[in-house]
Amino acid sequence: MVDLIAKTPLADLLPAAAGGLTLTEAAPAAITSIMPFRGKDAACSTALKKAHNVELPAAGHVAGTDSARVVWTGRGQFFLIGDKPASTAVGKIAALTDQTHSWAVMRLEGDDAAAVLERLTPVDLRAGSFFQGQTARTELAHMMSVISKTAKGFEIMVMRSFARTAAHHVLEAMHSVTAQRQIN
Amino acid sequence: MRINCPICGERDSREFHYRGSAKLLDRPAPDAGAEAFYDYVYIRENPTGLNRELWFHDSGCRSWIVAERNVTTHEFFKTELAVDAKRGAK
Amino acid sequence: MSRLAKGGQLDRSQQIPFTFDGQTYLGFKGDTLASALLANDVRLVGRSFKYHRPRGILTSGSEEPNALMQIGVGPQTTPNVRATTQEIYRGLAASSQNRFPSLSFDLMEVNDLLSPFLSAGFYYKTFMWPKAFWEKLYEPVIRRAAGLGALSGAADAAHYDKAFAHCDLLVIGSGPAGLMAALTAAKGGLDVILADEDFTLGGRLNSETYEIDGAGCSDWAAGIVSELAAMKNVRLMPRTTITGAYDGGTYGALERVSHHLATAPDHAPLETFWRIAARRAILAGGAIERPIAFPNNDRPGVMMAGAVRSYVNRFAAAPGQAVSIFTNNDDGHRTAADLVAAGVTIAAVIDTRAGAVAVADYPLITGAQVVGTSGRLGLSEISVRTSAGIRKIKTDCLGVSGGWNPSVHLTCHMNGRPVWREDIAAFIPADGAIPGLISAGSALGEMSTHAALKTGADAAAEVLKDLGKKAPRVTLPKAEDAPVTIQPFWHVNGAKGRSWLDMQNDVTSKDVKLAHQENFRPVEHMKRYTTLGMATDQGKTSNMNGLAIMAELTGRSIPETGTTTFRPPYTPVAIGALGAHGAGKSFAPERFIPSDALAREKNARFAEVGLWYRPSWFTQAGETNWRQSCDREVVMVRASVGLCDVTTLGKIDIQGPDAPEFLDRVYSNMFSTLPIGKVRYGLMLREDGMVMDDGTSARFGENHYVMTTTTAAAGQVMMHLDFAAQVLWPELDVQFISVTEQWAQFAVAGPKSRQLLDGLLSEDITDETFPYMACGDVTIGKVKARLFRISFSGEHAYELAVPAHYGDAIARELDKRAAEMGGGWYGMEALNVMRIEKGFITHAEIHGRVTADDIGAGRMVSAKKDCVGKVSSQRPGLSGPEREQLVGLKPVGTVKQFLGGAHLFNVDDDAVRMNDQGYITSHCFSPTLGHTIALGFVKNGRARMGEVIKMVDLLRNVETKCEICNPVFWDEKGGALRG
Amino acid sequence: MRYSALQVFLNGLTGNKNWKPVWRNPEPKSHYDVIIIGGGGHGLSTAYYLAAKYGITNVAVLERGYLGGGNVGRNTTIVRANYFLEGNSQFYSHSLKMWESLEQELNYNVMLSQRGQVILGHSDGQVDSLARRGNMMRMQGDDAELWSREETKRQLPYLNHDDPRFPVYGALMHWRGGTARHDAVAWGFARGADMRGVDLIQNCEVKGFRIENGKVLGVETSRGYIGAGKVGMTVAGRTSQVGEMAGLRLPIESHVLQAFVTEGLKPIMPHVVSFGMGHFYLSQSDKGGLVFGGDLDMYNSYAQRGNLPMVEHVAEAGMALMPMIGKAKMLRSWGGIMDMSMDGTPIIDKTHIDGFFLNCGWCYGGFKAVPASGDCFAHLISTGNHHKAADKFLLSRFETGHVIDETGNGATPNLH
Repeated sequence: MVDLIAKTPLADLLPAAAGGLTLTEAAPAAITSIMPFRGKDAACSTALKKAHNVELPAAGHVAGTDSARVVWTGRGQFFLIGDKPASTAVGKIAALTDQTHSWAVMRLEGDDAAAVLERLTPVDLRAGSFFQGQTARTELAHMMSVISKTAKGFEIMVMRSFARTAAHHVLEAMHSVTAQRQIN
Repeated sequence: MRINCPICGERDSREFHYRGSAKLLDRPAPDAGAEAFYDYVYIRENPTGLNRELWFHDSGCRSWIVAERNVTTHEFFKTELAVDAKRGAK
Repeated sequence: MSRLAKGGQLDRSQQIPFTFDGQTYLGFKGDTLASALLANDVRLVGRSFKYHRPRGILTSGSEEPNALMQIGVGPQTTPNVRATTQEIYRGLAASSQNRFPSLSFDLMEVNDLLSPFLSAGFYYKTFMWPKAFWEKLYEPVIRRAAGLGALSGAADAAHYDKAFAHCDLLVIGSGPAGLMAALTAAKGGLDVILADEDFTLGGRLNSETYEIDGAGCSDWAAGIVSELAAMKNVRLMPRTTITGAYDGGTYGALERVSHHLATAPDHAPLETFWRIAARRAILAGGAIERPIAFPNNDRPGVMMAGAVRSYVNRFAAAPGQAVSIFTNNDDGHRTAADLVAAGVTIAAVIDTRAGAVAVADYPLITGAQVVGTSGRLGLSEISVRTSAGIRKIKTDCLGVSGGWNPSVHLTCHMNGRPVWREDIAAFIPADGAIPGLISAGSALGEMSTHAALKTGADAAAEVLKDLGKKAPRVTLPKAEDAPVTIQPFWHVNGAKGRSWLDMQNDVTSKDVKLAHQENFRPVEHMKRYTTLGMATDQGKTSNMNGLAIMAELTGRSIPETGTTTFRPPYTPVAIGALGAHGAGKSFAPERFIPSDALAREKNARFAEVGLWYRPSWFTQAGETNWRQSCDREVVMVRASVGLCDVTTLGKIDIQGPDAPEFLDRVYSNMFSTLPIGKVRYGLMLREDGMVMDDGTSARFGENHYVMTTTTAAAGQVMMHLDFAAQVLWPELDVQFISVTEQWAQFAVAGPKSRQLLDGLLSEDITDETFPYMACGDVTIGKVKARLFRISFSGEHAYELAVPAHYGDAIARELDKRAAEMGGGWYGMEALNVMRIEKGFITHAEIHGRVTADDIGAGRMVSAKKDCVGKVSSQRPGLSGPEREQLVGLKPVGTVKQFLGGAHLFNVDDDAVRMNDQGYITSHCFSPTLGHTIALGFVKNGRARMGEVIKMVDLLRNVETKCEICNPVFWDEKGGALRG
Repeated sequence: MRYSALQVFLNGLTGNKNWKPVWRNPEPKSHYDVIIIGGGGHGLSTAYYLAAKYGITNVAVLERGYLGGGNVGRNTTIVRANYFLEGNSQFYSHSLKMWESLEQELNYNVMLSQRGQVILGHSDGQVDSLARRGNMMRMQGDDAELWSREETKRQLPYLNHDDPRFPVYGALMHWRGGTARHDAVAWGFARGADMRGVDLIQNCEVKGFRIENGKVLGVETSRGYIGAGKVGMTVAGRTSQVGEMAGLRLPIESHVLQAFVTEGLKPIMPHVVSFGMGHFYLSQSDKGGLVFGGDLDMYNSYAQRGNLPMVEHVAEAGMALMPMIGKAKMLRSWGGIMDMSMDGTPIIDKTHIDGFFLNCGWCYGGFKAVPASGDCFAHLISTGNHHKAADKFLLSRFETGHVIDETGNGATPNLH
């Protein structure tokens, strides 16, 4: 019997730190994409509530808890992220795909986290403009990404094959911000 | 340049891909004939004032957007989702 | 020494040694390179561009045209740095530019002697004979003389950064207007960014001596700055130039992060290029003083009067021992008064206005003009003309003031033209020239300190109201409110000698007269013909005088004559900053395949395929040439089993009730009829009828397909599907998402491919359970996987897809099993050979100019339904004998070499364009067939099977006779695929 | 008045007083045999060849602004003949030959500098397509050399050969390609045309046409009505706008292409270089400025200015290809209005209106086409027949399918 061992995309690269900033991999157990079929948004939300105790959030928002979180990831598209893939019940009224292995997921934390992302993404992620429970599909240094606000910073998702480039750019920005704090 | 995505709100134009005239919304019927498809594929109004055009929010929410923009001042007047513009047109 | 004993914003406890042209000098913290040089009596700092005349420091700001220096030596030397904005640091090494052998003795000054023959535009009228001389002699000489500074030629190793910032209000400039605007707006609750190019905020307040609210104006400024610094909703950005105004309230800005440091902290960037998104902006960038043109007004020591008082007040550096002033407005007198107060001798103040009155104890000559200067490498004497005649005055520094031009530049970045204001004889910004931007202070022509403070506060109030906020009550501090008293006086007439307008490009008033004489009268023609205002300062101190003289010559007013257009950037920006992260590997993201680590262990040689890195071949012991590895890999696959990581091909999961209909409309052939558990090859056309991409789609359920695309077109196809689903047919109920990265996918190809999978998969794989073009779910241990029986190599083959985290593990498992059977990895070169042997196409063939019929797949455009591009593909010009059709080619003559991009001709025709019959798209040596083979396009090719034509490659001098044949060279019946 | 070194010397001795105006400022006459709309490179060269080669001198060029104020004054001055499709190949070859005798023809130093124009290939596939292009150039009688990776490194040492993101696999060098001084081209043709009796009428904007039963009779302008036997349109960028006045509906979109120049530097870069994996090309002017550009901003525009994303991409591509230019400072950025056709190839053709001729669709390759475009358009206007170097540039090609699509991107104008 063959027993394949899984390896997450950032395993060899993180964790890393610079000044008061840390960057760690946060590979979830399961990510399922949910794309409700025509007119099925409400039904899909109800099915999710029943199966995972979380409903579909509005655009640009996240609902639920760490064990079962639904992140809006685009027009008519959501990711259920947590311990279990989406139940098949939801599959009747929405297109489901396993995305667990599609994404490299990392968490950037520290007071200067927003200043770091100022160097990488054109969206205003400062404390006064981007709150916990919000998410943005935007560009991270020429790459497509999903950036969600967390208690101590941000969760950043890029497609798996970009993991190394994304980690490198975030780390470089962490060092740059930290170094500039010493210049007056 | 900033574009007001109907879903994501105002974003830097570097997140968008420009396709061209919004006339592409009105693809001729399959049997409309060669002349209709020649006009659809090749002819462009190319105005100097208000241009109705198609943008794609490709590193954002991946919506196709119909915008009305002045092509001399670059000022945007209106943006809506292509699916809504299409439904409105019916 | 010209350093004044006291005064100036200097830290006299920090003495800083630096060198200029090898000579060591001492300055203080707070000095710029220019102020430190003046404090050490250095006046000669450079040479002009065309006539190599001696040049001295003209200004005290970024508009400096003369004091441009090379900073640093060796590979990281930086050209054209303005001494007036470079802060000195310990060990700073500056050197003058554009002179040989030395600054004080420059041979190229001979050009000045030849100047009568080198007038504006002379080079358009000569250098035409003999023809070859232009590239051989004239141009090389001109190019060597051109340019000021030099690049080292080595890669720029500096670290640059980029960043985005957002705010409600961007305040540009931190003088009296900028400070009041920022303070008022911030107190009103707006999110404010205050940016200034100077290293100390406060703008001109750091160079003046009058009081605000009873305190010295620079102390007052420092107080406001510290108040702002304490406010959470204010971001202060010193050393940051707002370089350009762009659409939608976006501004470019260049922050000089560590130019003032001998060594910056590790990882700190040299510069950061900012993109600032501001809902509103207030331009408070001040004004720039303009000169008066008079004969020989370009000697070192002739400076702007405002700059003279800036060096004295801010830097305690007297630019001369006996300073004279030449002015047509009261501001010149303020410089004289400040100098008297600082104990600097005033030789004379020459005022063009008869009624001028002295404001302090200095000699004044009214209704007079400076009509000449002398002193070769530095001013020693001036000639002053009055109604009573000419008199000479000994002076080593002449401060000139022709009035102040509001810095309107940013407001012209969207083609807005500034508006003329007669009372200040200057242009001011046009209202609304930049949507969301209003101007204040001297940038708006409001020249007094009071006016600047008031218009700054008023502008902020207007922005607050505009953004739905209440303006706070702000009491204006008391400050001077002197009116502007100017009688425009642009240039001295009727005096011998050349009057300089553009000090760097050596443009004189004579050149403007010549442009008028030759009918280059529109200002745009005058500028391009004389190159006035085309130097590194972009005419900041020369444009006005030039167009005033042209106005005089044409008898039109200055506003009628109009201005040329200021364009971004406001001051020059290093390409390294604009292109931050472009150098080295980070120019584009890097994508790695799941088996990347194993491939490197197997000595794979990688190639860039779009953003991916894919193995081209795997070098084994003893192999020195790629062909050895490639041929071995082909033979291995044809004989036993080969493995190839194909994860990079686009994979799109498509579901929904209208999924079948959707595929029928984007593919040229039918997919709604595809049975579940089967795979079909499809063509996708563009709406103009040409082939966009090809690939297979598998059906996993009634409403569930998985589409594959080529690696190159994955992004394009994904956007095409979004376009079809949202713009063309939103009524279809279909959803799709990329699963390219979810599955690590490996081709397992060759006669022993099924044997390799046996035992690995739980399911039993036979021709019955898994015929050719079948697909289905399989399991490996506890891992759910997918299997496709599809083949690009032409072999009996499968593609095994496992969730990507297991990619590395499955690659090693497959590797172990293949090795046991004499198999192994093959790269893209071997894959390319095998697919050519099978006549399969890639984007080398479908290069965007071919139809389905051209590649022999006309019948794949289904007659039973519409699809994207179908009608356009039926245009008359897209079929018939003139079209080039896909064919196979095999060599028949003695020369057996095919070359990609070689063209094809009838055997007896000359290899000229008119006889072109087609070209080769792909070629290889086929170890399976033992000779080279090629695919290509030939006019009416399918009707010429068996014909012998010739391949000619003029670039590489190769000619090969070859026979047109069926593009499928091997296993035409597909026995291997189905067996 | 003939220009020469002797004239420059003699005039220098006498204070340059007797240089004559380079062109007159005539009032428009009531009627001309031919009216050319657009005082840019193509309009002025058309008028010049009508007078100098095809014997028609009763010609007027109407320019709404100042001569040479449009794209001819805004391009990156590159001259080359390196196309690989039938139709383009012979046209640009004809143009380059005309460039090589232009200074003598016009008695005006356009500073043609044939320093070599090289296109880089960053994959075997790209090198193959460079080979196809290079072979077509040789088949057309022009020069082309295909360099290996090593040869490219030897010839272009100033590129980044130290493990770049996209290594160079090979390059195509076209030694007769290079640059020319753009203003001098406009002024040289204008002077030549004016000397031969052509009226150059500035500040004269076309407002409409008088067309009666399918024949053009004259042009309504901001300076009154002017009659014409024939009318030729060369208003690149404004083609659709002026064409609409004559009822033409065209396969054209107007786009902004930005261009950039740095401060003047000592010579560092002898050739014209085009990067293959990002939109970037660069050369050094005689005044020492690095002149470079990249791609369109991608959206329709008549603004003659662009936005930051493309400025940054061009600079990033420059740093990827040539990191030595990092410390060169960008001095100025500007934009032109590109007349983007649906297949990236120009149109020189008659129209359904008798006597009304169309010259447009030059995308961003118009500067190098100025001489041949003028020659071929003058030939078509004077004889009614297409010049053999331009007989494929037909308006009907889109309807019949005979498109000439060098980039292979199809009917998306901003991708050409």
